[in-house]
Amino acid sequence: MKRRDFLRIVGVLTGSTLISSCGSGNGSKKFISSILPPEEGIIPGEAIFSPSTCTECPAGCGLSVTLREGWPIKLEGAPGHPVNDGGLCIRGQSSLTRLYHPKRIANPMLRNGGGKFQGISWEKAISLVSESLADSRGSGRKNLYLSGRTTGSLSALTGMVCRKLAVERLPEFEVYSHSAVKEANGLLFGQREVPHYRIENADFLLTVGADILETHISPVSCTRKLSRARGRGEIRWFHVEPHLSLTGANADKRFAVLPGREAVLLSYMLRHILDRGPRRPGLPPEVANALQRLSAESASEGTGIPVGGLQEIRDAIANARRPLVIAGGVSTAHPEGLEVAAMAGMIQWVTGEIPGLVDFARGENYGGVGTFRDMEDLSGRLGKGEVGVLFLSRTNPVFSLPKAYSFRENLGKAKLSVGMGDLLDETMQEANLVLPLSHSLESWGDAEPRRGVVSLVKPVLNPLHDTLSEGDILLRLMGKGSGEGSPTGYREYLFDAWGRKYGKKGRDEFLKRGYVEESFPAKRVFLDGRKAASLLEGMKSSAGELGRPVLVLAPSLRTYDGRGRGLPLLSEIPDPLTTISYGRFLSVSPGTAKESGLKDREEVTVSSADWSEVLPVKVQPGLQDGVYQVFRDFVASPPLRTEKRTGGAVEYIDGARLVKSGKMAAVPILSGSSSQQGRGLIPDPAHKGEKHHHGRVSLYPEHGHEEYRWAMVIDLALCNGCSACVAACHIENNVPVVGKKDHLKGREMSWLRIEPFYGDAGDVEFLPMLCQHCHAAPCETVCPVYAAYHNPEGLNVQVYNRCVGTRYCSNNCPYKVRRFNWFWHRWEKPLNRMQNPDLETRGVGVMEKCTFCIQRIRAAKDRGKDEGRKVRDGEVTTACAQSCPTGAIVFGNLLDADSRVSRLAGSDRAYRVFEALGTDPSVYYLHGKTRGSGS
Amino acid sequence: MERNLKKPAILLAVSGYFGVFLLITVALGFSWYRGGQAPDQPIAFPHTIHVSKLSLPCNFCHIYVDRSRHAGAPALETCMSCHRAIATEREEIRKLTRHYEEKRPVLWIRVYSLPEHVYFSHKRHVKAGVDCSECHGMVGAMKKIRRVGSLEMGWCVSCHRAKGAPRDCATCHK
Amino acid sequence: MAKPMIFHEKEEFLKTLRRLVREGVAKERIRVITPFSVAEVEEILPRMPSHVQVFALAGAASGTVGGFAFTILSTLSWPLIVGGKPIVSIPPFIIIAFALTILFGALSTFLGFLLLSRLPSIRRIRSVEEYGNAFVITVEPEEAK
Amino acid sequence: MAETEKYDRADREILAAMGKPGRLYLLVLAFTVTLVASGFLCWYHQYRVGLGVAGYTHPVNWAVYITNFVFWVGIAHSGTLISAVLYLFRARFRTSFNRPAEAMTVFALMVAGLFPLIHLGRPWVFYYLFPYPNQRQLWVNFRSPLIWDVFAVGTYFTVSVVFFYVGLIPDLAIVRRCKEGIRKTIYSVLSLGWEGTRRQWRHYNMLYLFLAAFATPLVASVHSVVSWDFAMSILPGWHTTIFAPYFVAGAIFSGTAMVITLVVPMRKILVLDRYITDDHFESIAKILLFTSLIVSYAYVVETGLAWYGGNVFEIELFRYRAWGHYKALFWTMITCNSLVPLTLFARRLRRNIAYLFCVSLLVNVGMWVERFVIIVSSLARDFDPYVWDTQMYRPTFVEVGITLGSFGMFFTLYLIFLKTLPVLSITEIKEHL
Repeated sequence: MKRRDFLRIVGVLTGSTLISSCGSGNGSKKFISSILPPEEGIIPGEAIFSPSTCTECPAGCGLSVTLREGWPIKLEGAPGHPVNDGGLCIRGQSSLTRLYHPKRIANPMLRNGGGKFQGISWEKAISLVSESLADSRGSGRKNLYLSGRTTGSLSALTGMVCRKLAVERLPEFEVYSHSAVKEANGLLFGQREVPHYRIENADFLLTVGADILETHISPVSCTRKLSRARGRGEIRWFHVEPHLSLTGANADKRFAVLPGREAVLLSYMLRHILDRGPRRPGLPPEVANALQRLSAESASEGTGIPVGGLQEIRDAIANARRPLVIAGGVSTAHPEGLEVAAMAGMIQWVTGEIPGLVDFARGENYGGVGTFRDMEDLSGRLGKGEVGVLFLSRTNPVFSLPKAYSFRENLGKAKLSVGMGDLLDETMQEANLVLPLSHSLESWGDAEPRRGVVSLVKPVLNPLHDTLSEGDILLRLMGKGSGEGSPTGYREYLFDAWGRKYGKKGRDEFLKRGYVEESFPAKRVFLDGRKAASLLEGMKSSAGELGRPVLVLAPSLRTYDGRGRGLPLLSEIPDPLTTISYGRFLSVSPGTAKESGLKDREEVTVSSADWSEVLPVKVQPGLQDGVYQVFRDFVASPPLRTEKRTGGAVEYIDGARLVKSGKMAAVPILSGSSSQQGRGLIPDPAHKGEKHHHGRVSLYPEHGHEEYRWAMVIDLALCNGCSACVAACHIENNVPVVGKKDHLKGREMSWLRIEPFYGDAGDVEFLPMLCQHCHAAPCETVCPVYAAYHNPEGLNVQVYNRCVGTRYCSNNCPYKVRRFNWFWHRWEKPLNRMQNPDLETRGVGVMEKCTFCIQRIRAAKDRGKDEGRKVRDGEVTTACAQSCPTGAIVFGNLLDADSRVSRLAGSDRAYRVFEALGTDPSVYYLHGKTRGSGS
Repeated sequence: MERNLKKPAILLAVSGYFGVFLLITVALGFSWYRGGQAPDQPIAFPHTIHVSKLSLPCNFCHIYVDRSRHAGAPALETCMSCHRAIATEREEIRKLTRHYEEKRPVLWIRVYSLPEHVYFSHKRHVKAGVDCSECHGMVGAMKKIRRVGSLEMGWCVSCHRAKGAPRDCATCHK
Repeated sequence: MAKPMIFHEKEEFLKTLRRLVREGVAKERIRVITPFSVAEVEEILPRMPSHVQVFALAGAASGTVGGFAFTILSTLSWPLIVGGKPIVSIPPFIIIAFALTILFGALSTFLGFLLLSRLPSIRRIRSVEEYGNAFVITVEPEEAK
Repeated sequence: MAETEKYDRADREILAAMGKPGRLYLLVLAFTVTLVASGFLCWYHQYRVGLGVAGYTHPVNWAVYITNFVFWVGIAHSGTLISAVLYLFRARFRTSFNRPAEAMTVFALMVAGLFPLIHLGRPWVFYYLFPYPNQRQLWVNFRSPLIWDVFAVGTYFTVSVVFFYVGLIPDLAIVRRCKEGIRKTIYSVLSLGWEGTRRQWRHYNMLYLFLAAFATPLVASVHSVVSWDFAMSILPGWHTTIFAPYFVAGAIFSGTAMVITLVVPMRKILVLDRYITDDHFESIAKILLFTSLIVSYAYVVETGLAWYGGNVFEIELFRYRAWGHYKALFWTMITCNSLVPLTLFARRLRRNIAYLFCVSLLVNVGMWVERFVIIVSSLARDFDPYVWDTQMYRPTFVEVGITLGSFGMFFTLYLIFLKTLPVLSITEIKEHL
């Protein structure tokens, strides 16, 4: 009944109660007449879509929010959006679970004498803050404002408010601040900015440590552009990194470089490019001379990449017409990081691809973002006790900063620390006053992730709790502080800001479309030869060497820098490389494992000079010896040094030692085998030529389909295992999150899983496995009650309400894609709001599985019927296909000869898994190109 | 004497055994009967007058019946459009007016409700030319709305059989 | 009715029985009760064999037919394709038909037995003259027939 | 002495079993009943919370419950074998075993029948499994081996009960004679007023013959159908043509073992040595030995098929069975079912009742383990390596409790049988006295 009450309220406002009235769902016993007829276009039981912007990471992808009965139930990438153009990553998909998170902070809280939090009203909170602002101004203490990366109107507003209230606005804090790249570009071109890389225009891409598919700047955007280019076969892509990242695993070729030695590699490349004869505009002589001359052997010596590999990269760059080099990630986060970034910059300069591929005009807006050194300073100032009020908005330094900074301790020395956020993370727990922020789906705003790209943040529902948007808080503070009383809300502020910027008409367009894209003239930049030369001089005496074995802290696909740790769905979905879902782990190379006799799940104590952690081990094929790897979010306040020149953190712990603890940890490794056992789930590229369509011999007459036969094609060459589809499926289909205990028993519920299969060379290919909707399905025959059957449209349907739970279907499914409800799965309130009313939530004892999003098919056919036509190709697609950033998944009607699906299914790359079993699946795979790993 | 103790014991056992079944049957019958009953609505809305006397078409109030899976309940605005003027002195109409003025939605008591796992679309049925009365009975003749169909699966299926409508499970099962 | 002759030895009982037959006592008038089935009795007083097998046959046949009819009709009443197999797929139906054949066969044989041997008989359940393990011959008087 | 007295003596001695229960009997009964009760509690817990309380580790979706089902159905078989098949073969020693064997059949089936329902995810809709006209206008899927089970086991149970009862009728008449009061009434009703007239005997013999004839194919068919639960699937390790004969042999093997396990103590306690002689035991031991050989042969064949067939899935599976998570169980199975029975080639051991008893116990264990290994290990290693079980399946207290409960139920029923019905078929014994 709770929901009813809410609806009554909203109903009064918008009349959207009518949507829920007479809802056949949840067998409700009440039937509501609202007061006013709803606005035009709102039809009960029909989904409504609203534009917004994802705020899970700084990338700022455009969203299209699906609303049902007044509730957001699904996020999808906004098609045509300049950043993500329809794609959305695993973190973005999970953003809904943040909105509906049961542990969201519901109201402002003040720490009382006992150190416990207790709720207070917003009025109290605001006045408390402005009072303490005032008297710390009086007592000569400084008031500081620290936040995560802030762009667009909010940035402007923050600036204004800080000026008005004499609050010092600190550089924003991001763990991944790309400081080395900014420094290098500042040095070489006088542009302290992260440029926008036009991957789509390059014909050769060399990424050095930059995990462009996971967290680097704008992963979805990169993934989309890259996979479009690869789809057209126009680009070759090499990747160089010291550890093993999902990005590396997906490159055409991956080279493992010794930690911290990327600069050597790049200088060798640069030298070679220069020697290959003049490219415009060339290098100033002093730079050219400063550049050291390396033989292939010594370069290979220095980088650990075999000579052959070096030459391969070298020639690839030299022969490419439009080569692009992107350095970043862990490769720029070590003592020589600046050089690495600078070298990359110079290669870009020499190959003349500025501004063609490297666009400073529309930089990625990292100007306001500070470094670890800034935070070190802040910690120092806190320690000196010169800080009055400290605002900490959307940032978690206590977790991310090295212990050495002793930020946690010093934070206490501030007169008043004001934490702003949605979940009670480490920093919030340290704060004196906690101000809960509304989720982006509950508040107005905009973001400018890239210069000239403004994306709309638009509320789709009233705040679930007593929360405010950061803008509103600031405005209220200003109102109190400047004594002019609380001004209009942030919404009004934004509206006239936009009005001023785009004009009335432009604003409405913006509100409807969800984004605007301004065009700029390309920006010419020039290389500062002197600085470049001196940098190279310094490099001769290279101090980049890291004492091995070294522990690399890698960015996490699932939680970015750890900000996603709170979201249950992100722990439920396994890490694609290790298939570990819940808990932390340390990746070690097979070599290391062998020599020190380590097995999966074995606990070790990993320690450096003044630090140690106990972690279970996962043997990671493809990882080079002498390198251990953990995800950034597994280690709280890791012992990281600050790099002198860039101020960035060194994301390496050198001289790491492992000591067996002798215990085994319960780690849910979902994969039963990291190799295919020669079973050809992904056919060996060696016999790619072979025809994979076995003629099927059957004792029975074939059964046909009249109008539709729904089918799916998955291009394994494009799939990069990013697991966005898995998250999308979870949310679209109300797939429950079951937790670690059941994962250990292999009882995960996900309808769609990413199966990584490793080759002997440590190369990996990903196989998305879902119900194959077989034409002759083994699961159907054995069901005693027809709960599983083959419907006239070629779907393998599971009738939940008929299922008695013999589990025979699952036993007989060669793909093991059927999931059984071992328990009653409940959605902790308010997560139940997220449920898609087009599906029933399955009770205990019922078998469930992928339905090809039958509810979407149903809707499409309904539309079709209304217009008296068949469903058009591309009109209906599954949730997984929709959110896939690479566009690897295509869904459609196999009977329609010129649908994309039937064209692709006919291609000679197409095959089906276990075709020899004669199950005749409706899911076709296009098998991948060979991805060798160079090392 | 053992005998004459056993006899009644057996008798009791037997009668108890059958008694239980009798009770269950009675209970079921009663509940079924209740199910068929017409509940008292917050506002005693007479379909008799609106449908028979005024012969308003169903979709005059249930505006979504041919546009959405839900027929939809009329917004009070719709009722008031007439009842601002008509029969304002009647008690029920006063109730209505109060609801309207206090902006309190009317919570009607559901007579037809389908379980969660069923997908049903009014639109499809209406567009297929199924007359409302085929499922909802002669609403015009009901002072209080009474459920006529059992709404059990068999009830739907027999009609689908008769009309040659699709009998693919996925048509109705979510 | 005539007084029963009671024997404690099988041989003696059989001798008497033979004698009676030789004396030309109508077989119908001789009533025999034995503690267990005695094969010789049948030889001495031959009779056409029991009709139980008729019931057996009828039952079994109806089982087979019923089995096939049931499976085929019920699958046709709501045709659903499973595992790409035809709606009427005989091989599995054979198994059902077989099971029903045995079931009906056995049951109807049993019923046949009850019918033919007049069981259960309320009168004898109430009271029956017990002869223990003795062999009994009763010769019913002529007029009994 | 007069023949009749011999008969009376037989009556006395055999019916002696039905006398007042002694302390030992009551203790054992109490124990078995508690087992049943605790088993029921476990089941109720599972019913409320969900099947997850059992130890299933996907992809191992079937485990102990199905094992028990197959095990108990198997036990049932030898009952029919002894009473029906041996009847048709006119095997003399049959008479001393058939009654307990038939009782065992009926009880085993009563227990077995519960497990398909216990293992359901939604036991409250078990009736979906039965084809009866319903308002949903839905029928069952006759292509599913599980429905074949419903029919096969259902038929088997009904026929066995009839067979058992028919065999009892003349004996019940004898019991009726020796009882007084309400008991007399009950037994007279049960005996349908049997007299032993010529007409009755004639039809009776005919009926018995036909029932035997009907029951005999069941011996083969029922367990074949059960085996098809597995053989009809496409799972490596299950999908084999030899399963039907293999399972039937296994069933008779385990059943015979169970008969020995039951009859040895029964004969000892109820002093029935005159009616159940060592010769009888020897001949039944021969059946045990014979079936054991068949079963062992099946082991060899299925492994051979996997190896010679060169099917990667099969090969990996059988490697896994012998050396994987469940190797201990696999080798137990080999020892109990193939090696130990070989000793019965020695005549002395065959006639050594105590030894025979121990062997029978081992065989019971071995056969239960066999079913477990077949079911669980095959599930744990199928086609897609990704879903290979990451850790071993272990039954939880719920599964253990319910399993013990099933044994409890079986023995409870058997104990009640001892006290309420004649434990040997008296009339038949008299024929051969």
